[in-house]
Amino acid sequence: MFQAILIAGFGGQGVLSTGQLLAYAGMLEGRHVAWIPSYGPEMRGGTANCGVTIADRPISSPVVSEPTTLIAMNRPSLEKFEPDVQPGGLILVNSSLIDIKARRTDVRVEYIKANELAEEIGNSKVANNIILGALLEITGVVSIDAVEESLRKVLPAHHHDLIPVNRRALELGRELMREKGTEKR
Amino acid sequence: MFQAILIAGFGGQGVLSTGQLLAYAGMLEGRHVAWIPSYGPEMRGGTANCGVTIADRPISSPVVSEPTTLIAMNRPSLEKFEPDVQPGGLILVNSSLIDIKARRTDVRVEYIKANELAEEIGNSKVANNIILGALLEITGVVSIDAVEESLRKVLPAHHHDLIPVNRRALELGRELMREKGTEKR
Amino acid sequence: MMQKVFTRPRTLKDVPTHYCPGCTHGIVHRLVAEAIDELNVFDRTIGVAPVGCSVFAYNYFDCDMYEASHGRAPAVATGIKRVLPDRVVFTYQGDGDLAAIGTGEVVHAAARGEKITVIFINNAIYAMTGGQMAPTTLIGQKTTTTPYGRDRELNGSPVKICEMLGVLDGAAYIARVSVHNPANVVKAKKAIKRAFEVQMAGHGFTLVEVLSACPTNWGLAPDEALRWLADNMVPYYPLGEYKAPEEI
Amino acid sequence: MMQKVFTRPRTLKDVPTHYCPGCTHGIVHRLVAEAIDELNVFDRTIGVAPVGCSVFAYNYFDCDMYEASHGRAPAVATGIKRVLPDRVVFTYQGDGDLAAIGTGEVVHAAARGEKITVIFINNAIYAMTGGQMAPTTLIGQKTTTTPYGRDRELNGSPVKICEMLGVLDGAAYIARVSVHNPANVVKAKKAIKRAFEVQMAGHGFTLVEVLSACPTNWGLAPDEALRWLADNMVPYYPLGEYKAPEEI
Amino acid sequence: MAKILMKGNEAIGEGAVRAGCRYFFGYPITPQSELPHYLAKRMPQVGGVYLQAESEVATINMVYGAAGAGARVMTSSSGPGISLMQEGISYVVGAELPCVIVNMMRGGPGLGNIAPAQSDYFQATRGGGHGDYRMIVLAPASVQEIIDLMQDAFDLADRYRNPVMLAGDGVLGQMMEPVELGEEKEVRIPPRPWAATGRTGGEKHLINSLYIVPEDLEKHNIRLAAKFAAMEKEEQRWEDYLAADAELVLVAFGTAARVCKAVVDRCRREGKAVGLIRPLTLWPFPVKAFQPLLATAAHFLTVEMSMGQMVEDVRLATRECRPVYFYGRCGGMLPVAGDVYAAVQKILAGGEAK
Amino acid sequence: MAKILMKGNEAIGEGAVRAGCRYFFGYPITPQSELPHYLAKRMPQVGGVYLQAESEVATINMVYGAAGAGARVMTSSSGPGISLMQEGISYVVGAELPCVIVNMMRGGPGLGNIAPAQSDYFQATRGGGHGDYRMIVLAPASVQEIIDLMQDAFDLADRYRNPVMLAGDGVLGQMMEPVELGEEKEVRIPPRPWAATGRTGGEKHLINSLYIVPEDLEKHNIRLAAKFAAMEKEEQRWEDYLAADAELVLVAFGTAARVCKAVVDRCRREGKAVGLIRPLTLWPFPVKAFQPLLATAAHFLTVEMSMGQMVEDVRLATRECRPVYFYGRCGGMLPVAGDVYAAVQKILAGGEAK
Amino acid sequence: MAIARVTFHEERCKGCRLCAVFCPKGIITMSGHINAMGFHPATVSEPEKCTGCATCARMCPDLVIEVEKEAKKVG
Amino acid sequence: MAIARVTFHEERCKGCRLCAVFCPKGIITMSGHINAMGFHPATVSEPEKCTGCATCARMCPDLVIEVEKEAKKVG
Ligand SMILES: Cc1ncc(C[n+]2csc(CCOP(=O)(O)OP(=O)(O)O)c2C)c(N)n1
Ligand SMILES: Cc1ncc(C[n+]2csc(CCOP(=O)(O)OP(=O)(O)O)c2C)c(N)n1
Ligand code: SF4
Ligand code: SF4
Ligand code: SF4
Ligand code: SF4
Ligand code: SF4
Ligand code: SF4
Ligand SMILES: [Mg+2]
Ligand SMILES: [Mg+2]
Repeated sequence: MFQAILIAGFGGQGVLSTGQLLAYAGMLEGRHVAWIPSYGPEMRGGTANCGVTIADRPISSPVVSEPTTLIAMNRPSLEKFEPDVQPGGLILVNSSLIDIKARRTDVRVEYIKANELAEEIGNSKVANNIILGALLEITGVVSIDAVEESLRKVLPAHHHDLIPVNRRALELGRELMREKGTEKR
Repeated sequence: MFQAILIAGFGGQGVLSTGQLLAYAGMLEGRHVAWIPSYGPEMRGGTANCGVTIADRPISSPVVSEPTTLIAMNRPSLEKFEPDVQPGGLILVNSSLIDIKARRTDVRVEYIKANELAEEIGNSKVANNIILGALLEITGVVSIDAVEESLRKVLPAHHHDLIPVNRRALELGRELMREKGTEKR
Repeated sequence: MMQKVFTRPRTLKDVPTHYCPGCTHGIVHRLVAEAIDELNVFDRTIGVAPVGCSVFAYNYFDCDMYEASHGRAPAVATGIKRVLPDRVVFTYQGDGDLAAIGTGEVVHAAARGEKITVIFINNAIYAMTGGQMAPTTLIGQKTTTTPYGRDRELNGSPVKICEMLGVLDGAAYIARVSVHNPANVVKAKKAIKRAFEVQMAGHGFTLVEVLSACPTNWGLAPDEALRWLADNMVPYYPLGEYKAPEEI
Repeated sequence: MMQKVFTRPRTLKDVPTHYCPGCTHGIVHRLVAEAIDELNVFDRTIGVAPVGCSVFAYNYFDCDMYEASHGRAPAVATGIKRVLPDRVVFTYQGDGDLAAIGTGEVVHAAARGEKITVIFINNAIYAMTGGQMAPTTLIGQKTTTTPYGRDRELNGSPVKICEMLGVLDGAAYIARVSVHNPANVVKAKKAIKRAFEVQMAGHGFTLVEVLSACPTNWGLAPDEALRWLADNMVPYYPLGEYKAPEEI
Repeated sequence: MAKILMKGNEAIGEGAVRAGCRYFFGYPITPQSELPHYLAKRMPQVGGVYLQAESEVATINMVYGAAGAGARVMTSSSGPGISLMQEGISYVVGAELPCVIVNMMRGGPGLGNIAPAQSDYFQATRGGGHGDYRMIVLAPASVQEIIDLMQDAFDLADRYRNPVMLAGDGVLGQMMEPVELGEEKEVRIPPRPWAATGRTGGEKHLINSLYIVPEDLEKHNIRLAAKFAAMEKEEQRWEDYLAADAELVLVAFGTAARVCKAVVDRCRREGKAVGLIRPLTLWPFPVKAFQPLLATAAHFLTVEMSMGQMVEDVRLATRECRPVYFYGRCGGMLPVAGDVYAAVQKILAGGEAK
Repeated sequence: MAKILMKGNEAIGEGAVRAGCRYFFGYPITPQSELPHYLAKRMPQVGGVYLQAESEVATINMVYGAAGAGARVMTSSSGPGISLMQEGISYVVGAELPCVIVNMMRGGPGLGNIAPAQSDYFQATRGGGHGDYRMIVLAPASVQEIIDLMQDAFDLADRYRNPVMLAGDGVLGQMMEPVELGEEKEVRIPPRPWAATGRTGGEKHLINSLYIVPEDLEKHNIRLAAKFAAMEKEEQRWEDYLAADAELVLVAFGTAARVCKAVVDRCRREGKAVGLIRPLTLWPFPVKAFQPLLATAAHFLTVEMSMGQMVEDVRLATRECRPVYFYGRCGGMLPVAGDVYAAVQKILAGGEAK
Repeated sequence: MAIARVTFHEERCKGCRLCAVFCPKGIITMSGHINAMGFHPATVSEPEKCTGCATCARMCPDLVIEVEKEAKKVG
Repeated sequence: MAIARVTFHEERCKGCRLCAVFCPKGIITMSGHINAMGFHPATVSEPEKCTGCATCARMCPDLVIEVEKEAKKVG
């Protein structure tokens, strides 16, 4: 197994911590993992993104230059990184904030209105986890349980009350993809 | 011809400028010359000395580590540099300020009461030139005329009235050595 | 007929900045540019950008610009001004840049009476590098390197640059202003313009310290940040002119 | 019976110094040593020598010593004091060392309230390197790098260190003294001792600036040099305590 | 013990604390800031001191003072800040004080940028400061290795009374990887009879690098040179990854070496005899690693995140017996496995790398 | 024109003035102080500016500003001060500004002493600062040569928009020798269309070394590397003193080379085939000088006033085809002709130099 | 009739709200939509109330706002 | 009888004359001879006039001078 996931969005969208969560889960499942942030040239108020690699063998470069999956949380991220995705790869688009479509035809693209869905389940901050749930369902890179376990380790104790809603978000993302089946592949 | 002359004394005794005078004269006579100061470890209120090399061929190192002639203007200088003089070389001792004798037997040693003599001819500041005169007489490294010419170039115009007394000092040094002949050699 | 009463100054390029929302670096840029416009010296003004959040100032000011190494803008400005004494030279520096690593350079530019204008952005933090303590960080203020709050015993007290430079004979104009509300923005503009005037009159070194907000690293919304500035920084860093030549 | 009323302090080694005849570095060394003796802290005192004529101070003070790089003695002292907070730490620095290259270090040691004592020898010259202009060289003073006399337009004005550091909150004791005559030597001694006391009481940063003579580079006889000091330096650099804690 | 996920910069901090380091003097700079952030929190917990200095110049001189006072002490920076420390580093060597200096390299020259690079290799290995000196330079390639090497760094500094540099790059500092911290061991810091801590009844101590008499300084230089020679003899470290029988040997350290490993794997899968020497000490350069290879290897290819600096050392280590090619990316760009593979292909096919 | 007697340090000053340099920013340090003293007097006479800065860090940044403003500008220092300039030098290179930097080398590391040395060779030739950069390093061996090289130094700096270093040692700075200054020529300073002097109606100019996008910085690095390659190709300079047929070739620069010349003379008088290569550029190292010698020379002996630094370059230049021996003195000690001769003897007799 | 007009260069707005906070007339609000940079840009809700005091422009760090005023009213 | 005694460690004297200049009794003069460092050392010409005020010692940069005083007279 070798998954190189690029998560990209605005600063403040929780992009970096979502990546860490994923890496942590990979580690818990005994994989080799690496996480690396990358600051765009526009350091301030600009884009934030991180690469997460989860693999069966030692990871050479932690830098994700050709992602197997791109999670695009805003429009500039989609525009910038879409061309880099490996053929046959996956692009998850947060269509709450992105009003354009991906142009690639050699990859699977899924649009998820993550912000709206998050507000529907009562917490606008779990948008990322809805998309993460979709990722898990499609790639099987780690289990939802491992992510929940990671949350337990990563979140400070006084935020553990947030774990159920996060779990719900993950599951919601999974459901969405399940409903779709694997039609496009 | 190759003369490596070390002139050593206290700071303030005019040791450095005497060396420059000599080097200048050598240059005027068409020799290769080099002058170099050396500061002792005790930078302040300590010894000052300089090396002057005058030669027929290009000068390799300007540093005078084994002088053909040592001019010792004070006791510590004599004690420190006496051992370095080349066998067959020359040591000129300012016996006005040095109350000991040199120990070397393989070099020529001359004692000159330069300060007293300088005061006798009316200017205590020309002690160095008396010794310089002695050097010229013994080694013939440069002519008195060249030294006088150098004085003319080196001294600012308003000090040119000092040239005669300096000339007298040089000649006095020469006389002293002439009187002695070359007895010791 | 409508007439423009407020528009972009000529000295600022018409490009978006990289600053965070509500960052007052943007306001101060505009004030400097307005002063240059009003003094009509755009063509002979040379600016020196620092290392800090305002590092890209060289992309925003439309005059000739230099990017200096961290803290050394006053030395760079000195080099420029000595070669081109008839130009108007300014530096734009943060509190890490000027009050920490660049202390020697700013003190001696002031002591020499170097005829330059220093715009000193005091936002009580190293913003660009991720919110570390600056020499001007307030006691008790939490930063990424004072996670338990700045402690006087460990880190000493915030440095007051205007007060310190004010004692130097070479300093001709020294003022501290703030941009936390419209009235103070107006005052800040006046001080900046005055500093340029004093430079051009050849009186010596000029510096305007601007108390400035860093919503991002302070962890506050922009308006909250301005309130925090007014409530906490202004009392510790009294506003006003610390030194000014009488003739102007 | 005869009793010694004046003899070499224990903290000074019984060796000749390399200083020129009449150099007041020697007097100040003795005053520092006497203060250490009287406070009975010889055994737990650590000194930091600078780069300058007093570079060999490490050979004269008989306590543990460090030789710092040029200007950085306050940083070195900070490192020492943070590791050994119960020791008495002092630096001994010239005006080139402290007021030029070491400006940043001394300002920030003061700002941090570093509990050290700085003995600052202001002799208005870079002595060791051959008499170049120092930041404290007076206007009109000829040096090897101001052959036409220090010119305010070119070189700015002499820097007043006590006045400048006095504004910093971390500075607990700041005084300027002189050693140009016996009465002032006595006062200088008192100030130095007081600085050590304030350090030991944990109040913060302490500094004593000593106006000092460099007969060699001033080109004056020792007694003339002291007169020149009294006539020219004292008026520009007013003597007195610039800051002192009230309790002591 | 369970693994945890840690940033390289934080691992440096934790590794230092576990190695008994209790004093950190620093000044912020990207891409190493997480290290001061970590230690600003952590040092007070273990009774240590984190102090932010006014500049890197002050930092290294505080380290000088603290090391002279007998502390295990460190500092950290990146390119521009390390350049500012050069005078101080030279003093630390001259006064024979142990300390650890971290350089998380970024793109240069000048302000350059904050992206990862390895272009301070010359500065680290040749001494960017004045005078005859050397220091051991350790180059980890993973977060776990950072933890392990920090202990070594402090021990080596003590053994030789010399600064030790840990040279990473932005990638290593910023990345998170799982690490096993292991049990916290009790640290034994060797006694420091030379430290100047106040006489307290004993002999006077002096921390100094001034030897005004040339004869004395020459003796000091010769004594230092003997230490450096001992380091060269004793402390060469490297990882040999399938190099023994390789026709082409890649030479790379840090992040570049990770990429090269992937290339070696791919080549080996394809039956190509390619291996890797990964220097763990950039100085002393692991010359010993190369001697046996001269019998088997036909080509060497250094892969660097610079315009080519280590390549000189490889030429010297191979005594110019074999061609040494160079492939590099710089300015914050990283070598990509595919490109390195292409360079390898070209050499094996008889062409040259760029 | 008549010869005059001049100190090396003063010759630098006069050479600079004659090369059109009108701005000097400096900070006192032995053994180069006569240079600032000279220029403090001389600059005002020619309408130039001598400014004493508060530190070497400030100095090099003033140079940066003045160079950016289009001036011919220089600074000068010795070991410790040059170390403090490393960040600034890296910026000057990054922003592609021409200037001249003098290093009158003294004993190190640390405070060391004020006696002559050549131990900053690595720092000068490998770049003591961060990032990928190089600069031309000129090494005169006499006062006359200083005068001649100063003009070249400024011209080369302009040609490549890069700093040029003049590397001397205390001996060269302090000694007086006769020099012929020649006629004062009118200086033509090449136009500086890139200088940032205020727009005065023209385009905006920027003096900068920041390239935040790695792709851009890499491009910049590659462009700089092309300049450095051009320097390596075009600017190698050396003196060949009876090396063509020599069995043993001495390699030395500056003061050490003067001593070696005397040794060559003595050897030649005795019928021994000994010669000297004296690099005039320490970087680019005169590799070209060595290529023809590989046919004739059996041994090389570098003689340095350091613990051995140039020896690496000679090993590289000779491609390790011949043994390269080293003889050095350091800490302010000078090689003495007799000792070098003995080392030569030993090699010729089949033994080794120390 | 309006004596003043404020124009927002919406694409430059970072939604910091400083203009809104300081407008003495309280007529600046944030739009519901997001601009290309991802911010809710500021806008004037009741333009007719605008006095052209330029307080908003003076507090805007991003030069989003231009202010025009009836000529005769200007100094 | 002298109530005080000053002792000059002559070999340390650099002949700077500061002691002589500041002695309130004017009793310090410079010797005709030269010491090992090459200086004319200071000496007391009329020791009986010495009050033991130690002014000389206080101004001596080289710790050449020790001062003793009749015990009862001391504070
Ligand atoms: C020599 C050096 N040290 C450290 C840095 C890293 N650095 C970049 S910006 C900065 C400080 C910025 O703080 P400030 O000057 O207050 O500006 P702000 O970002 O707050 O506007 C630092 C330390 C550097 N670039 N160079
Ligand atoms: C980095 C560095 N720059 C310059 C020098 C040269 N230097 C030695 S002493 C000195 C200044 C001495 O002046 P000051 O501090 O006033 O002491 P003084 O000799 O007057 O007592 C200088 C510039 C140095 N050693 N290191
Ligand atoms: S980090 Fe702070 S100072 Fe920097 S741009 Fe953002 S708000 Fe402004
Ligand atoms: S040069 Fe001046 S400061 Fe230095 S020892 Fe001599 S008199 Fe004292
Ligand atoms: S010009 Fe004045 S009234 Fe009009 S919107 Fe702006 S702040 Fe409000
Ligand atoms: S102040 Fe400017 S950037 Fe901020 S919300 Fe208003 S218009 Fe937008
Ligand atoms: S003790 Fe007083 S009276 Fe006696 S010699 Fe000294 S200064 Fe003169
Ligand atoms: S003051 Fe001291 S050194 Fe000077 S003359 Fe008197 S005894 Fe001698
Ligand atoms: Mg700031
Ligand atoms: Mg001084």
